[in-house]
Amino acid sequence: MPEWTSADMMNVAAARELSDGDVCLVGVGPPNLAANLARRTHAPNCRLVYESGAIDAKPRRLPLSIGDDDLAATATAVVSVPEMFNFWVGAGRIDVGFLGAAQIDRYGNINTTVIGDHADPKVRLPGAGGAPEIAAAAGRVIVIVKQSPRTFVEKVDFVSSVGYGPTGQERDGRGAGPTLVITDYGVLEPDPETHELTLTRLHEGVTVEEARAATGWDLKVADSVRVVPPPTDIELEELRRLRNREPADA
Amino acid sequence: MPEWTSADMMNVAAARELSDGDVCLVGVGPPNLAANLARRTHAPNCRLVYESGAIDAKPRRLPLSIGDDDLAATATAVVSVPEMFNFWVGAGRIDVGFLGAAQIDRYGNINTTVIGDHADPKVRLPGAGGAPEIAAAAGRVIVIVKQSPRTFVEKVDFVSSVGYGPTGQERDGRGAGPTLVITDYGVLEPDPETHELTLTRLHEGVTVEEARAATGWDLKVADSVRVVPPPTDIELEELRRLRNREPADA
Amino acid sequence: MTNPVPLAEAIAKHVHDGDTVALEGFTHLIPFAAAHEIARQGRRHLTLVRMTPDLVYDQLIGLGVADELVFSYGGNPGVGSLHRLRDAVENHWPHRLAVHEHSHAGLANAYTAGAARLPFAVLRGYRGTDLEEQRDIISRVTCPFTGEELAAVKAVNPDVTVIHAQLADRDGNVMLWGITGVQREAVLAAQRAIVTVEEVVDEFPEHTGAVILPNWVLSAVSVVPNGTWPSYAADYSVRDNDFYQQWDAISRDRGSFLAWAAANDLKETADA
Amino acid sequence: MTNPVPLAEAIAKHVHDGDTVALEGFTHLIPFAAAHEIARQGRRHLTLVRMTPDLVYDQLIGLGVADELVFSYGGNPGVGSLHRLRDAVENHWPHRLAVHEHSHAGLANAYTAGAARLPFAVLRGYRGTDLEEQRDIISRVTCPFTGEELAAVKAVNPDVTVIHAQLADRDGNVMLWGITGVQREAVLAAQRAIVTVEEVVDEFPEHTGAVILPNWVLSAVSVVPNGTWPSYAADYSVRDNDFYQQWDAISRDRGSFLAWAAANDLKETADA
Repeated sequence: MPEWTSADMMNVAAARELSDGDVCLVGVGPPNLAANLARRTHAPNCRLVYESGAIDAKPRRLPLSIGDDDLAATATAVVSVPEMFNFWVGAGRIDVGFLGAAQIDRYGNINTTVIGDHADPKVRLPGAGGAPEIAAAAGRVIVIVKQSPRTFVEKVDFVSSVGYGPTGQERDGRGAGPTLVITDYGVLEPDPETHELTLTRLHEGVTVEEARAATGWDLKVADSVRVVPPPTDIELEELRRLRNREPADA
Repeated sequence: MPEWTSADMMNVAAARELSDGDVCLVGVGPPNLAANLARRTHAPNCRLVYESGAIDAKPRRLPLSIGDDDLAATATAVVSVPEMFNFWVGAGRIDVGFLGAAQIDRYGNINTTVIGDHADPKVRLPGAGGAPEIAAAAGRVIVIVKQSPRTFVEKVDFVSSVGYGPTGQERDGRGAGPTLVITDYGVLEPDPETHELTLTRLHEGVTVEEARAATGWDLKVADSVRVVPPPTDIELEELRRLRNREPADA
Repeated sequence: MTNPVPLAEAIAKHVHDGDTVALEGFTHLIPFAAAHEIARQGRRHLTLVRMTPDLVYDQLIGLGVADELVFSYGGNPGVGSLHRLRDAVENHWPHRLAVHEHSHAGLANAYTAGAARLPFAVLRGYRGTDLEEQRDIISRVTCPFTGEELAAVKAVNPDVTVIHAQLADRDGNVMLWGITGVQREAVLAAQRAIVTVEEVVDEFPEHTGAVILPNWVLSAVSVVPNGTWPSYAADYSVRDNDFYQQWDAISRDRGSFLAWAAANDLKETADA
Repeated sequence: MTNPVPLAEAIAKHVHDGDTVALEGFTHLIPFAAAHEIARQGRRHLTLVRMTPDLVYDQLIGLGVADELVFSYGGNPGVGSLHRLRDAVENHWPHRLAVHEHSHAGLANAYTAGAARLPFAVLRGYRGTDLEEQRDIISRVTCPFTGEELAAVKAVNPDVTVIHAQLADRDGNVMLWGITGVQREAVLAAQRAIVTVEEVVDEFPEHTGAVILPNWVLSAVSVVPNGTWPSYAADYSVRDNDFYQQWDAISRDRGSFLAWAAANDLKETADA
């Protein structure tokens, strides 16, 4: 029986959330792995859009950046970056946007900009990139982020991308917002009314107490917490192949 | 000795105003003839831009419309119509814009929209097309129009494109405005201060009185009115070839 | 959307009475066959949008298909007037036609805003023209950084946009090249989009300046070779300039227009 | 502009101390050779603009070339931090770097407005983010038709934009393809533009998705084969992903960075 890590589980759980035919905006890192895993397993017709301008990219190997030539070479169309953000992202043509986070609060607001003050930060993070508009306009947003008290914070130092706003009620984006936060511990979903992120699923072998300890606020837990089915052999094998930059196992 | 008409003279006079290297926005009708004549005679490197998106078009025959395939096929680049108007016309990259007119007033304001009321017109004209923004943004505007009291009017029924505004002092476009109005009688230029169109040149064989009679307002005449040199044999030959849709006389 | 459908089926399914319909193509690739199918199916009360109404809308307007027209240049390029358009505006034949009028820059930007699902676009334009009196579609905004006042145009979002293209592939993606006009923006601004194509190919060729539209932004693709006549499709056909000339005589007179329509199986659908 | 000029001459003539300079290329076609030439010539007090600063600006920032940075994502994609950028912002080494920060959508639109010579652009974006606190570059406008409030970004108009492309022709027109990013807009937004190319050809090939820039919007073209390493030029080179990985170690430490600079004839120009 193959072994798997909590990072594997996070990527596999994210991949499973994509349906065949979904138009998916893919960024670097775990989203890239998850979206390509979905395409190689249960969602072969999932449409990958990269903010570099590649529409319907069909990468033969895991791209190492969102500007890999393989993306342009295999895309149905390649558009300019302004067109990508105006006509495709901003216009609401993306069904699923994957985002990462350096900090996230209980209402799904995301910081990828700075720790400390913006003008004189303690830690300068990469910045917002495409995330603010993906967060606002995608049909639904899936956040993939490892859970820890440093990352899951009471208040983000800087709002780079809006989830449901400071009190959970200020969202004015056009999409549904962060409907899922997938971590290495489990899955959080916003409460339908308060939009407070609530633990609804745990990965196999993780306890509620561990998830609570990895959260910088008093984590709300659903009445019944499901267990996420562990990765299948096929999922693990394709994940391995992706990481080794091998083509799909035909 | 070849014969020539006042229409020939109008086109030839317009062509002569283009310099080698000028970026020229070309519309249908006389501007098309004039710009292509310039390219075939004294300004071979004059750059023809068509609002259909063709940049640096080098038509082998006179195009019959601004969307002829020959324009796209010979252009350095073909861009979308929005890009043409935003990045090229609106951005002020056009040195010379040629315009026509159904009515023009003494301050170079142009009507190509309606005779009578806009909501219930006596005559419905084609409309503004690309002209309002060409009139505003081109480095200089050359109007080519046959002169008659019906066309050279005290007040245009509708301002489709702004020359120097209702009193000659309201221009807020970025270019210099209509610096020349070339007719089948001669050439009018705006007074440097009042911007009133002033007869400065006459075609050979035309009198000031005739030009006055062809104008619906009390036409201002320059102290010294020059005579436009008549078409040369080469100009007439290339004009003939253009009209017959023949290639240039190598 | 994957398999091509017959044009009649595409029009029947996606173009409804009262729709705002854009048939685009800047001189090149004008979707005449689709326009005629719309008329044959007796669509009424359409709001037609097009930068250059051209013969294609002169025909539809004469047939009484349209109640309103959004446009920026309504001539027969290089020939003269659009007589059916004029007759509708000047004499309300076959009925009154309400006109919403832009400059090219304005309407191109209105489509662009529509494609981005923005409510308006900003441009340098219109200033001082009487077109600005149409305050419902043309207004002004002030730059929040410089205080400069600029023109604003209301977005155009057709219910359905129809274009003609050279190619579709087996997946129903579409490719057009040559003068591509405002077609990309018009398709992306619309709720639904229909494309007629010259042919279906296994693989798209390389073409500098080509526009490719993925199948998932299209509602239907129909194979209609020469569906753009008397306009043209670069590398497939040439513009029938003679017909553009002839149209002047055909359309000048109501009788000769109706005779042309009858001969082409295009009945007048209107309350003339 | 017709004949290619040596890169050193192009930079000397068109890039001045204190200029606002954009070197663009979205992962692909990043003009590294031109950036290094700017540093070698000792340019100072630049305001650097780029959506994705990437290694190319990490190097220039570390060398002290820049006083200000306009950007939207400052990471080493797929690897981690840009350590020189971080050191400048967090520790003011080699000196303080003022930061003007956008989202990708915002900066792409700022270039687009610049290319149209409009003072600002409207977009759906930024709402509710703390980026909006930069009121000098990000603001709001109200749609005059619907009353909806939207984001506005101030136009970016670099003094000079530098890009790398695959080809120039004998007339000095330029062609690039693959991921073309925001290069067209960045060039058209600038007062001057420099392009390094892989090679000069008699005739451009057909390439779907290619951008062609006519010679009269360019100030200089220089032939610099592989001028984009460790980035890549589609159909000419592949991305040196190993160097992107190695950069993490080289740049993490001031000493190893300075050793790398010295080894590459890139002296620190700053008042460190």
